[in-house]
Amino acid sequence: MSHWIIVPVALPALIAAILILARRTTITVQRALSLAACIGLFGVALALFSAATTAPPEAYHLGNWPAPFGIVLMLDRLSALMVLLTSVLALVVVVYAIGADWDRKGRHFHALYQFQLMGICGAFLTADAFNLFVFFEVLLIASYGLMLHGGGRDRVRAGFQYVAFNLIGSTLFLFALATVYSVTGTLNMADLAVKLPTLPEGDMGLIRVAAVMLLMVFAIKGALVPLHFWLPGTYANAPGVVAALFAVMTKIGAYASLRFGTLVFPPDLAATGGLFADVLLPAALVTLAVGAIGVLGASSLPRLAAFAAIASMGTVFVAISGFTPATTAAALYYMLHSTLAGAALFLVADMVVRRLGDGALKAAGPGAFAGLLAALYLAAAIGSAGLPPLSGFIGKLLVLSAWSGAAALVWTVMLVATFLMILGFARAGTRLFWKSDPALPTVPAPASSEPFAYAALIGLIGLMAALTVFGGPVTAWLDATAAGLYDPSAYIDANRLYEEP
Amino acid sequence: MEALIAITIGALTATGVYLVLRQRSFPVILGLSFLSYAVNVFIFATGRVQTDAIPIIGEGRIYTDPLPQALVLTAIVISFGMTAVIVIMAIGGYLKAGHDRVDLDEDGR
Amino acid sequence: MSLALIAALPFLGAILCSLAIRWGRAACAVVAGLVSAAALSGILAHAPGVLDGQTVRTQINWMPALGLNANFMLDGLGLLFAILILGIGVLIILYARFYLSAKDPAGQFYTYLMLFQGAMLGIVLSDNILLLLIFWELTSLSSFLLIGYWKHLPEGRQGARMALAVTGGGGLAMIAGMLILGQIAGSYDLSVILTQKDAIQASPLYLPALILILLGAFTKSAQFPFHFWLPHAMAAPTPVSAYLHSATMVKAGLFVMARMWPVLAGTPEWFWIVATTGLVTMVMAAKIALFKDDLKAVLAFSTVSHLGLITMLLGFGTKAAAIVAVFHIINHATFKAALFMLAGIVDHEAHTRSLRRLGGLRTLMPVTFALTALASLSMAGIPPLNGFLSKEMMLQEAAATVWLTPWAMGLLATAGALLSVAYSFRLLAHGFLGPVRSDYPHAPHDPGPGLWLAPALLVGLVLAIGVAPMLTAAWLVNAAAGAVTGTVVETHIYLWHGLGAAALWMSLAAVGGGLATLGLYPRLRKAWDDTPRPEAKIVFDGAVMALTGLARRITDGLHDGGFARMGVVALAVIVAGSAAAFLTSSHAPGSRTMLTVTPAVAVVWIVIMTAMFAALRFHRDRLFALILTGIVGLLVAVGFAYLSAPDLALTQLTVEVVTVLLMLIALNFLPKQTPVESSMARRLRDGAVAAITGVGAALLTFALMTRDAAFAPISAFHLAQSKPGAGGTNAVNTIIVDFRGYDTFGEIIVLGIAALVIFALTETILHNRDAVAALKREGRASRAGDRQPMMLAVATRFLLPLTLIVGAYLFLRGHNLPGGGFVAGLVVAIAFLVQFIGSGFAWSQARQRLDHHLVLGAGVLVAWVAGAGAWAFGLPFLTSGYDYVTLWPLETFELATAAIFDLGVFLCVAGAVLLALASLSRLTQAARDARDDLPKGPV
Amino acid sequence: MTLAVEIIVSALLVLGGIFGLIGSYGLIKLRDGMQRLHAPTKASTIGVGTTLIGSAAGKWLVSGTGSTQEILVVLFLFLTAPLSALYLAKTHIFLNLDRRTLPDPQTGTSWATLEDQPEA
Amino acid sequence: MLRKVFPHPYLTVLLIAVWFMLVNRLAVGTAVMAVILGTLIPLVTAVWWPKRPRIKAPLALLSYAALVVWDVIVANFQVARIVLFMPADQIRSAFIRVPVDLQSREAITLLAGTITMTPGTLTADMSSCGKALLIHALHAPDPDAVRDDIKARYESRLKRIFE
Amino acid sequence: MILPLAFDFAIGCFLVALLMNLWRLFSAPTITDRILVVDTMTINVIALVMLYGALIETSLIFEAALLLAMTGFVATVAYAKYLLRGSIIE
Ligand code: NA
Ligand code: NA
Repeated sequence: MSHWIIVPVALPALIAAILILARRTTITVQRALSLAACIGLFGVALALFSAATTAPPEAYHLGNWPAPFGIVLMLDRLSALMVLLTSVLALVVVVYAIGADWDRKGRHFHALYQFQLMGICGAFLTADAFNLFVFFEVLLIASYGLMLHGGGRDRVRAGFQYVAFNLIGSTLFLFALATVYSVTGTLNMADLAVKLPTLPEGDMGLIRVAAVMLLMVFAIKGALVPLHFWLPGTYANAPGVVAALFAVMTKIGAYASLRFGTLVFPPDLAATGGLFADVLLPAALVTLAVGAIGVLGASSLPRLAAFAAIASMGTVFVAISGFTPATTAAALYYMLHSTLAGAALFLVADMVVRRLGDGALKAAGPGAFAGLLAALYLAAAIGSAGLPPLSGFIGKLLVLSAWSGAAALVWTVMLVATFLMILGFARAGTRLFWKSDPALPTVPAPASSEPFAYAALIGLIGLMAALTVFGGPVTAWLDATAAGLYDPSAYIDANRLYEEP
Repeated sequence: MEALIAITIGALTATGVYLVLRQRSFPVILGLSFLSYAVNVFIFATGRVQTDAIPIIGEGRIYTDPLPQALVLTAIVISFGMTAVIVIMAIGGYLKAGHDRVDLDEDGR
Repeated sequence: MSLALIAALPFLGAILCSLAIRWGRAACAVVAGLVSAAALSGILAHAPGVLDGQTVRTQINWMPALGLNANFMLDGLGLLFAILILGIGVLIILYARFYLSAKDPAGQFYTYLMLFQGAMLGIVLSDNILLLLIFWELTSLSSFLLIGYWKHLPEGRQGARMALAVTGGGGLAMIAGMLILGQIAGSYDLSVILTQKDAIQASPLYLPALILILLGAFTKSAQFPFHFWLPHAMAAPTPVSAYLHSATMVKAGLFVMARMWPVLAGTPEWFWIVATTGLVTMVMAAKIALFKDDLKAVLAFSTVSHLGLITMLLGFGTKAAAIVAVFHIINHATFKAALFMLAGIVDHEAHTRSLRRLGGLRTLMPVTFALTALASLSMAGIPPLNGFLSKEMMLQEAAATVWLTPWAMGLLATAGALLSVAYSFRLLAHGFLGPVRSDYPHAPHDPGPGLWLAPALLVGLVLAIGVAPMLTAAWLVNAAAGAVTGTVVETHIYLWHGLGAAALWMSLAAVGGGLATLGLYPRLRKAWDDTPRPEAKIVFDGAVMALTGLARRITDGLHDGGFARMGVVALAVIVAGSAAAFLTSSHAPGSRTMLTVTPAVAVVWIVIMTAMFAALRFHRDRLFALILTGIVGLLVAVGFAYLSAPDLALTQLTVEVVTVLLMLIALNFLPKQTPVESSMARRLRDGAVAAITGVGAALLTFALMTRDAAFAPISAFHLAQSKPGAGGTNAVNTIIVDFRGYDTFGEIIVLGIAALVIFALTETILHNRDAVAALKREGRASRAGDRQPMMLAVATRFLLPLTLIVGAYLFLRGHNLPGGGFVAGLVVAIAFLVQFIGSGFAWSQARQRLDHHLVLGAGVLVAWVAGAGAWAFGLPFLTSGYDYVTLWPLETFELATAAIFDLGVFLCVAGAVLLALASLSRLTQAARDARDDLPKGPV
Repeated sequence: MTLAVEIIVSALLVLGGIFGLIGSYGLIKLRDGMQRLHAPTKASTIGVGTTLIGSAAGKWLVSGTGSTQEILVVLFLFLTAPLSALYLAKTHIFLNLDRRTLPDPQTGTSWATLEDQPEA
Repeated sequence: MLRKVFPHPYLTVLLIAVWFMLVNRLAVGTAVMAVILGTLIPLVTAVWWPKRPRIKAPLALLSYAALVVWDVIVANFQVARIVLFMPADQIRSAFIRVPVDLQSREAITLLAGTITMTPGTLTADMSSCGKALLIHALHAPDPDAVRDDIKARYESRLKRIFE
Repeated sequence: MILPLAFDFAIGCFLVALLMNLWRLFSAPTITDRILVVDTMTINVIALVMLYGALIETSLIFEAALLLAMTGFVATVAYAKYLLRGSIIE
């Protein structure tokens, strides 16, 4: 049995605990610990990724209790991929946070950061529905702390809405989970997958209610319209570096929808049938539209980035709602891409905000921007809008081509949305980086050239480029992953339900 | 009994929802508390209720389902942590903004 | 050289240029020029084979699953365009070296230019339409950068945005079209698609695909009604205009039409759409060109017009017309690139491009004049220049084409030619002829050869092709046209077709008419100026402004920062979704027997319901509302106790009281009353939403409670294994610390994080000047005396040990009986909180030997170690063990590792609660503190 | 179990119930805020005390196992009742009472609740 | 030495007693645990009880407790009578000042608590110097008698125990 | 024989007391009274819980009663201190 599966949860938890105990040490020590943890997490994620690639899904029976009685972690290609994505982003963002001195601006940045990673990895790895709730809460509460990090004019009040709305979401999650348990008597996702096909007809109505409620929970996390209202205020007011890390948090909603939509409530399940698809597709299209319109109508760069994040979730959910191997593979590719692109955009926005004091889309004084930042904006915008040569374009092609068939509406919305986003990004970029207002005082040169921060940002762009260049192997890998999701027998078998571990 | 519990959960939910929709932070927090009562009782109740069936082995002949209880314990603790955080946020927001409205204005949204 | 490498070269050049700038502008130009030349020579090396009818291919599998592969091919059409792109590219690079001023960032320029060149080259070399799309969008992007190169010019920014919007938007349509095409053909490889004419034209999706692809082509090639962006792109530096708008970008649309000609052309749809668009564009743009004063604007609209001409020819769908189209592509590229560069020279020298401010340059700039004259005459279609040849052929084809009536096409084509003559002559006459003026903004004279060499070379080609077309161009036309039509082409180009040719007469009419038009110019101009027309820029800007404004209104309207809106929408969606899901399925009511209601239950129920409604009714009185909430919480705990859940009751009670303390601390800083500010309508709305949600929750509860689970619940295992497996009789506790200990691990971390967040936010507040000022204002309220009444202070001395022993009791028995680390942690925390209340924060803190952080961190660590300890035995995280120990004189007792985990829970909970409340209390200290310094002491 | 013991236990329960009732009734009946403070702090506490001792005895009678836990609860209530009462009295004095109705402490200082706070 | 291990010997005894009452089981294990906790908890909490009182007459304390319990039981009936049968307008409530001669904070607290628990009277406040208690009597036609009764019956005994 | 009746009587008394508390909660003239009512309510609830425990012959809900007593006290003091001093911990 490989204990490595728990390490993405255990390692950040341990480091966070040590960071709490070591809170009076110098920032250098804390940075070293946090960075080492991120590197370690990346290494472990890589190992898990390769294990998941070469071997069938593997279960980790916590407490050595047999499934479904104890909690089980599952390493399959999908969870390995999401953990790897998290670890990569975590590494990049922590480098940026250190490079931009963000971690000095408040207390406990690194401890909260590690807890955040613990929560995210835990959510991706768990195969227990209630445990998913617990790790949702871990990642959420850590995100509250990070979101408030360093204070800010409207940060706390925006944070209040974020917390309050998510508490409603958590309540809903609990309602759904209790309903699931009450009807089926189990919480293990594989066990549910086994049991639900034989559910008596008289219980179907209730399980459908649970399915819809779960989907709504994931939709809240994934910022699906009309459950997305929390996102603009939160992301636009969060520290840029935190918003960048949040790029992977919305993906948890997408991940969970995919997991539940293929494992627990697959399209061929009598009780729920096409429920997930029927709900997701229209909502996703509207989400994409709302996001794209927001990109065009945004008044500041952080807000623009927030709406770009909504649009990207729209695209992801459009792909997910297809519930075919092809659309799922496209969804996964786009998830990878949009995480990197979203993070890059938020980091650029952060650079701008820290340079100018705010990110309003208007001309700055002379000397505000070096060419490099404008170039990085361009790259991030290209990525977010889905233009070549970065991975967004490939992702969109994948989604469009996977959605062929009765797809006129999907295609139209996606292409028109892309058009609006191109307009929005071009407008924002030309206003901010090309225009300069000589009437304003010259913006003094930054105190530090922040090489680490720039390196992190360039790293993100490089990753998007790599995702493009290595699109062949990546899509092949994702195709196999998607195929596995629609044939979950290996996943279920790995749980060894009702057997002694 | 079941009907009474169902009505209670409904009322707790409705009270919570109504308060959550108010415009000031304090009632919203109270509303969230009510929602958490509601869902805690809901989890508990959907494990079916029994009197005199405490799930302590050896204490009786019948035991009520212990799992929902364990889930409620987790839920109570988590919602307590969340409440604590949102309370300090309400204070911070009020001290910085000078009012305790939950809606964000032009600049903040 | 591999085609992939050739296609990659310009991108490599872009990188090199961005690096080479540190060695100077010249270095950049040299690098760019050398790279372009290398690519050109690579292409030319393949030329012999291609001219022999072969197609050179390079295939690299990129994303086979998607059908996107890095497949390149070089056929006649590709060869023609590659030569244009790279050949003219080299000339532009040379020209730009001398054109750009010292303060222009040359490194960026050449980088962008090479990017653009690479994108263009990629389009024409692609053997895969998805790959082509990538390069297609890249041209939009790189042209955006080039057009906006002079960032300080508003026209530059607007022009760039407009070009990007129109061509990028068209590109998106083309994506859809190409995807449809690929799906009809079953492949995205051109080599496959081009063999599927019948399948494609028979498909019901042919027309949508055609329209979408043409949208891409028309926007790129500035065809009516998308022509308006091109003149505004003239804000770019002249080398950019010369490159993009003569030989490359705008020709990309033509390229795609030519490329797809074998499978798309030949249908009535194709003819009507393409030929008509081309015709209209040709005539209309030529007319506009006549009335523009800016040299570059004249050239821009002339370009649009000539692109229309070529489009029209492609639209005819005949082999002959396709040949002419190909030929005119070459000719137009040569004279138009030259003219743009020459216009740039004039601008560079005279500091104006306005025909109204120019005139008489003939003597001042003889070289420029001579070159311009030749190029313009070619543009006008005057023999023996190359423009004449293709125009004649075009007129011939037009005359032979039936469009509405047999003669309409010929007539309109002649009109277009006429206008072309007119604006070409006007350009010469108003720019170079006439008297020398004394009011040029800058004294013009011929520049050095660096600037005129490139146009001179092109004019040389204009002349050479005109005089000896068969020698200089026919081979290329044959190859290209052969590729377009998919047949072997042997064209014969002559200057003289004989008197019987209709084209000759049409041509003569055009020249005569053109001269006459020029003669009437002042009158025509007045009529033109007096006619109100929609200005494309204003319309476009208005549209974009309106769109942006609408987007802003929608966005800000939807996301107005209102919290209740979020809530109402979310709840409505949740309830409606759940109801819909339920009602569209089958449901059988449950049949469990229900518990009876005793009087005690009824009374408690009445109290709880009354308290709840009172909380709603009196929620504005915040303290009372809090008290009522507390009552509800208390009675919920009692309900738990009644319904066989003592652990829940204990937890609920302790959590409840800590929450009350927390809320009281908060209320101290918050307003004590909630004002009435919701309208009745809003209250009704909220009430309705609340009521519906409540009814939904109640119905769901009732449905669930009155039925049994469909399958045996997993908790049967927990009950059965609680004692033998987990070593505890309290099944709830064994689930918490063992069966589902991992949940608990997460849960205590939630609590720990909450405390950290509270601590961090308190620090932030205490470091915020405004917040501290506000705190002090709150702190000045009138208060009773007696901060720590003696009675309580004394009693707490006594209560602390008493409560601690209760905590120890609850902790130690938890595994077997109600209690456990969580409740014990809370009880201990409450014990210390009572100390804080009774004896004061500072007094208690001074005696607190353990930092709360330490307790909290240690708790997480202990729980972690308890979990990871199992690894030492090769068991999974959180595997526990227990054993019975007999130690005389004690009874046999049990030692379980789960207790270590529970100790972690205990420490974490106690530490977190104390850290949270101590942090909050520091706000109170700050409020009381007259001085600015922050309270010290371990927290 | 003898009838006599059962009667005693029952009497304790009945008495406890009555005292509990009186405490809550006093809350309604008594007119003055200070008076109302007396009822629950005494009657209810005594009521609950009597009841618990009665029920402990009852349990002992029924199952034969003694229980000391009820006594602990009672002790705790007795220990804390004066503190609750003091705090409520102080609150009442501070918020609702006319201070002139109070006697003078005659110690040169004021009653603690009414003491002026320097930092206020 | 012993003082260091048992900073509050009475507390230790009390805690041991409480532990037995909590566990409600007579066994060696209970005793061991009781002793451990009875020793540890006073040690840990010693700093929170800095100036511990000296009980001069422990036995007197026990008899005082018995007296109070008796008074509580007996006098409760008086309150019951007042609440149940006396018309509201006939109840003669009064604030009474009781000067305190006790020095020990613990003793004063005990006195105040006794006053509250014995029916009819209630400690409402204390002078800021701690030299006087403000007593509220539910029905006290003769306030001075109440004051004298308190001083004689309780304060004098407490004085003997603590001072 | 009479013991069950006595139990029922005691329970009935405390239930009626609880209803009286409820009545008083809303008719209370001052906030002090309300806190007092809640305090009384807690005491009555403790009695009910312990009586119920004796009735079903379990000692497992004794801790609930003990914690009720403890939390009721802390809450009452905290409410009062809040009204007196604003800040409960200072
Ligand atoms: Na008394
Ligand atoms: Na009390």
